[in-house]
Amino acid sequence: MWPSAFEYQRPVSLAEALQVLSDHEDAKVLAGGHSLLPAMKLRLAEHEMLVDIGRLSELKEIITIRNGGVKIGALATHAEIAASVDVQRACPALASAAGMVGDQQVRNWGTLGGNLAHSDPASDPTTVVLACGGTIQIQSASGSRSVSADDFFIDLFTVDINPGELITSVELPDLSRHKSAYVKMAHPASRYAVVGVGVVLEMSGNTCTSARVAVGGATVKPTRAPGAESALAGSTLDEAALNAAADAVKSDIADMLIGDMNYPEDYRQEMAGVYLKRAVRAALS
Amino acid sequence: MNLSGTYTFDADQDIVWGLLMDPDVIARAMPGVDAFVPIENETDAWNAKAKINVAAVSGSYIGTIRMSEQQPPSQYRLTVNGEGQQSIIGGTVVIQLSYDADEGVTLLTWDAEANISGKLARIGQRVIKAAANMMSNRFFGNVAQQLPSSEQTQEQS
Amino acid sequence: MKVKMKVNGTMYERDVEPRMLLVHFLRDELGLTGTKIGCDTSQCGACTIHMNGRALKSCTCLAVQADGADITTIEGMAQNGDLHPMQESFWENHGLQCGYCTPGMIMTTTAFLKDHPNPTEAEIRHSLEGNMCRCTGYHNIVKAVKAVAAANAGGD
Amino acid sequence: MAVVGTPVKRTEDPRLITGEAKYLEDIHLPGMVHAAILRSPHAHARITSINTAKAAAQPGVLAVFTGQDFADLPALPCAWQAGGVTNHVNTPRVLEIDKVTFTGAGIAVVIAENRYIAEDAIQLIEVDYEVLPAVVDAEKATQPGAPQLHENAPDNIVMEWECGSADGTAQALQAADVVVRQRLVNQRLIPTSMEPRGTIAQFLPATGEFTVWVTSQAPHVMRLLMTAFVFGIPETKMRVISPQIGGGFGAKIFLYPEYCLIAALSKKIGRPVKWMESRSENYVATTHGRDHITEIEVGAKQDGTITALKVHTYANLGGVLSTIAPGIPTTLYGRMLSGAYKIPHIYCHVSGVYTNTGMVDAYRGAGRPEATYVVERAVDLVAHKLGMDPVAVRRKNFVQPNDFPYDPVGILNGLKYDSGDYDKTLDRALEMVGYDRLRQEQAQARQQGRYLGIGLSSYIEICGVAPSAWIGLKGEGWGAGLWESANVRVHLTGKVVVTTGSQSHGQGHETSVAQVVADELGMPMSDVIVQHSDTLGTPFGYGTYGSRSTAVGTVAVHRSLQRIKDKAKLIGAHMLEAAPEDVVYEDGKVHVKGSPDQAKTIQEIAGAAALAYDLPAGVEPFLDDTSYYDPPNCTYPFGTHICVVEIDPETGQIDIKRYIAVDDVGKVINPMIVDGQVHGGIAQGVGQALWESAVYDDNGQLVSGSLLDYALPRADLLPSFELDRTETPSPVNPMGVKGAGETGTIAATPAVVNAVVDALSPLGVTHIDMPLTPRKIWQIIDAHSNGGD
Repeated sequence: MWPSAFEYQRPVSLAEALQVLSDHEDAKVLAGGHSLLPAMKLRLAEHEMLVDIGRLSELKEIITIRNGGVKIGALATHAEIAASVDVQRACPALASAAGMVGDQQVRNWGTLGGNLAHSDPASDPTTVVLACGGTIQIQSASGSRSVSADDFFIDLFTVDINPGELITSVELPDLSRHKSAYVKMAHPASRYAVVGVGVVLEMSGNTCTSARVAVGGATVKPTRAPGAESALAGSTLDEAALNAAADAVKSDIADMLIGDMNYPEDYRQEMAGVYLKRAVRAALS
Repeated sequence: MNLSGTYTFDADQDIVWGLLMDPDVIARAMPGVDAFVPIENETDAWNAKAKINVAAVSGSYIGTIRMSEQQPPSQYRLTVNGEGQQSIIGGTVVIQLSYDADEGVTLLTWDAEANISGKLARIGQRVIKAAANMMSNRFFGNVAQQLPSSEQTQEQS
Repeated sequence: MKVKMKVNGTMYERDVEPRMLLVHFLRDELGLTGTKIGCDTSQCGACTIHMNGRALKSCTCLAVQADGADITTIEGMAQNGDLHPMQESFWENHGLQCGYCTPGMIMTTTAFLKDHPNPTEAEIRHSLEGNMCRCTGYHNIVKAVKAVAAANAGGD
Repeated sequence: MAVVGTPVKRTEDPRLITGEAKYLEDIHLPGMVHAAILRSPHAHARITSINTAKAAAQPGVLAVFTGQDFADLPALPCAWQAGGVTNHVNTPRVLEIDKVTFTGAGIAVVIAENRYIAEDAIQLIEVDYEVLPAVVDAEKATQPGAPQLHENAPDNIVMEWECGSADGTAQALQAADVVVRQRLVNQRLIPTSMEPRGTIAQFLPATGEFTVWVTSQAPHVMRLLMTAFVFGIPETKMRVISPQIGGGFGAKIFLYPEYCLIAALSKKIGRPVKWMESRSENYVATTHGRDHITEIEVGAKQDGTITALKVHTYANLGGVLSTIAPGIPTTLYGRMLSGAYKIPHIYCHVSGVYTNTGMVDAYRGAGRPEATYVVERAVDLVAHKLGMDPVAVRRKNFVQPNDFPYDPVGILNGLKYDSGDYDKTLDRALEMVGYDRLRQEQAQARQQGRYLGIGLSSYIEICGVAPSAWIGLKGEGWGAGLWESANVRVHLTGKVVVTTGSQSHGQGHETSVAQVVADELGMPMSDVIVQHSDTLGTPFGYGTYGSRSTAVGTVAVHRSLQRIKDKAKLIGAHMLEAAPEDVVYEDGKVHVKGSPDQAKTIQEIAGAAALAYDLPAGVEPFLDDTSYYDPPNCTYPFGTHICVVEIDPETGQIDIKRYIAVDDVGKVINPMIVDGQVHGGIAQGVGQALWESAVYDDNGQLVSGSLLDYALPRADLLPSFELDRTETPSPVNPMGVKGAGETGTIAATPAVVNAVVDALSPLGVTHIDMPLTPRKIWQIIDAHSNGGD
């Protein structure tokens, strides 16, 4: 409840922020603070410098971009994303996942960028950004790059961001003609996902022509489920296809399971199958 | 807490064994280690200081690493004790090597009994096992990177 | 480091360490001890306040982050000696026992009703997911929120 | 107009809903410094060295102390040693010196200008430990070869306690038509009052007096234990104040090391010292509840008559004993194992055990929830075994209204159930839930492959724990009395101040006591103030726990009120120039029988009594009375709760569809407050059944050490509850009250478990241990669908 001391910087522009980060390799970025501060209060995270980017208004915008997709500033809060008509149109599954993060207080101040950078394995938006095929825009003093969500999540709490770099925005494709959904089983204590499944389905009539499936909560990082995707693609998403996909997702994630005392690995693995079916049904409804 | 895993090195068993016995290699392979000094009057024992940075945890730990029960070139034991943030991380890992002549690779299996005490144990149980696994794999990965030829593959537990 | 913020309508300026949590700033620097601390993992919601009109767990925010903000705490809810309708309703419906979670509950539910003027019971219960109460079983808290929503809707 | 029995809004609420109330953490004294405590990360270890130099050298740090600095203070007292047996007592020290027996035990303290600095400094204290093997399971701790915690407690046994007849019960089990055996684990819980614990102490050298603010349910007991048993100073040298308290649930009854430590430090440092527990500290350093491993054998006849109950329980009491730890699994558990039923043969054996875990003591219900869980599960097991409706088995065995006072075959050590009508609450609950229709629905649901379950719990409990002679002399082992006291003072203007030794921490005493005063004296509640929680100015009291503040404390107030009225009648008669035997006290006035027009109001009489110009001969001035009430018996609330659940077969998640509670807590003073107590109690009972569990790993680390893992009930996990009441007055006290603080917790846990077991009974399930996590349920369903049909 009493963080250890640190130096605090609050740059007023993105350029300044990037310069500070470039000058201080060990500096930790503070966005909404809703992942970082809880660990600092417990003194399980001690940092020498925090760079508060919370005032950088250029990172707060949510806009529809040329291809009909949506670009979400890193500092957009979960509540803003959940309420955004642009996100609801282009990527309804993300709007819905943002509405499931933590609680209303956390959603009011926690940011998508912070969520992605921290990449808790049980976070909701990360799983959906992966399911939706998002692209993470990253800048540093020396330039910018974009990383596809498929490559962004490396391991437990480990993502493709280097010292000096900052997530500036996330771009999501226009999925308004797709069927998509995110469903989760919430842990009764932490509200984190015991398992969360995001699906994006491309439909032609009653047939699913392609599918993207991502699983979180049950796995050390948000994870694509290629087996489940092929089981769904080409099917009419009937019961047999759903069952096949549910079986497939269990093997897709078999070697990266995570668990805790009441929700161990085996249960989460099974529930990934159950929630995959629920996600598909939710997407179709 | 029992943890185990395997790691495949694209190298001969003797080379891998040599790397694993080399204090400099160990020091470089341990994630975040910034001091690694032999303990006086002991062999194969070091005092270490590390900046741990995994999951939400970030902070300085001090501790000791002891190597024992070496059976070259196939088996040894590492005993690690670290302390910081009102937490204690302790573990003993038995590491076994075998050579797969068909594939031309050295197979490493590790089997650890890890104990986490204090604040980390109380608050981190949700991710502790996964984090310990990741750290172990990172260690062997870092060892592998110090192979003369830098190609290696990884398998996680 | 200097911070300046408006709390319950009054501007305050203080020099604080960057590590000071907003909840400590409000309680220890400004003496506004109505805001409570019930956990250290940002779970319990006892420290909920309004920052720039939105509910915030003040234990999960640094005072320096709140520099320039407009903050309302439980002490700022009653106006000119009149209790806020939510305070009245908690009283009327026995929505509190030990009272420790109550300031946070009132701050959370008032913020919630602003955006959801006509909630179902399920929505009210969902809105309380970030606030813990160990005394009431939530039964009368839910009742209190319903009563305020009904009064707002029907004027009765 | 009577206010007793009506839902009067609470008078304490305005300060609570506005943030004005001052809880411990809100108190700031000039010159106050702050303490942070270094706690052992190990569960079982010897402390070989502590180096505090670096910490002490930090700017802003005033001092650092270790256990050695308090070696002159004795270990804390254990005030309730289970009766009739040897208790191998080991209690915490202010700071542990050589050895720790649980993770979280305090070993050093830093005093600093603020808590941030204090927390910086404790990280700099260097401690060397010799780590010892740990044991956390009470049954395993008694096995040969288990790590030994204390030299004076071989096999880690605190005590071996028994009640009832071993031989009679064994014979009855042998003769029974059916015998059901079951192992029941009543898991460890963490009380989690929303306000953690804390204390502030100030020592004044000039007078040698301590003022101690402490988050306590029993300030008078704190003072007694600290002065007489720890510091060895007169009670008069310490004032203890419980400020506004943010819930207790039992865990704030006890004397904790930190309270003595901070008081001692205030003297050493010469400045007021504050310590406030963080939630993480609270989870390891504050007492836990329950933690029983129990084997039961229950015998019955074919017609459902229960003939015998044999119980053996391992009660985990932690690494050291908290203040009343041994009393909970004995007097308050073993003696309640007859439940609401006439069971002719009962035998209970409790092994109290040390393990390398946090202290275990009273948690809401304290012993009775564990007993009720055993009994109500046993009844359902019998019903299942005999293929009977659980309602029928309950009815078959209920103690009947004409059986009272009922002696449960001697296991209450001489006490008897006071009054009850158990069928009545059962009938009402069945009516509310629509039992017959619901069973039909259940049958249909089963055909559709749905898992719908109905669970009953017809509990009784024991409240108003007192008879001092019983709890003390008759061998229960309690080291004090258990009466309560009150002072009623009608001031000169007719305003009343009641002071009580009870302590309210959410129960609304200020309102309910004022209701009693208002009715008895015939005055508006606004003329009554109830003061408590400060040893200065209140008469002695044993504290608020065990649902005893109404059944004992308020009865003391009631007694004083009668005597105040008697005195008012004497003075009023004198003022009316009537004979005392000719006047009555009615509606706040004294008048001659039959002549209500000529009356003296209580205000006039109070004024006359205070001015004392003209009092009857031999009557002392002022309307003031202090009473000490020691009841002849405890009280025995009862009721029936019914829980309806549906299980999601794919995930094993349990949805509580309905929860019905029909309680009988005797006469009700404020139905709104009683309902509130029941609501909160149910939530805690449901919490135990479904989510809550304190888990230690094999090394004694508390892995459920924060609210991220310990699942407290939340609003969206619970339904609204459906409540009703019957009212059977208690003959024990003149008010007819029983007690309402714990019924919900006691009843709810087995109601939920019985419902879930009922839902899964088509799969052959007869018992599942708590918490009923989705995974456990899913595994059962999954195993059945893979292999069963």
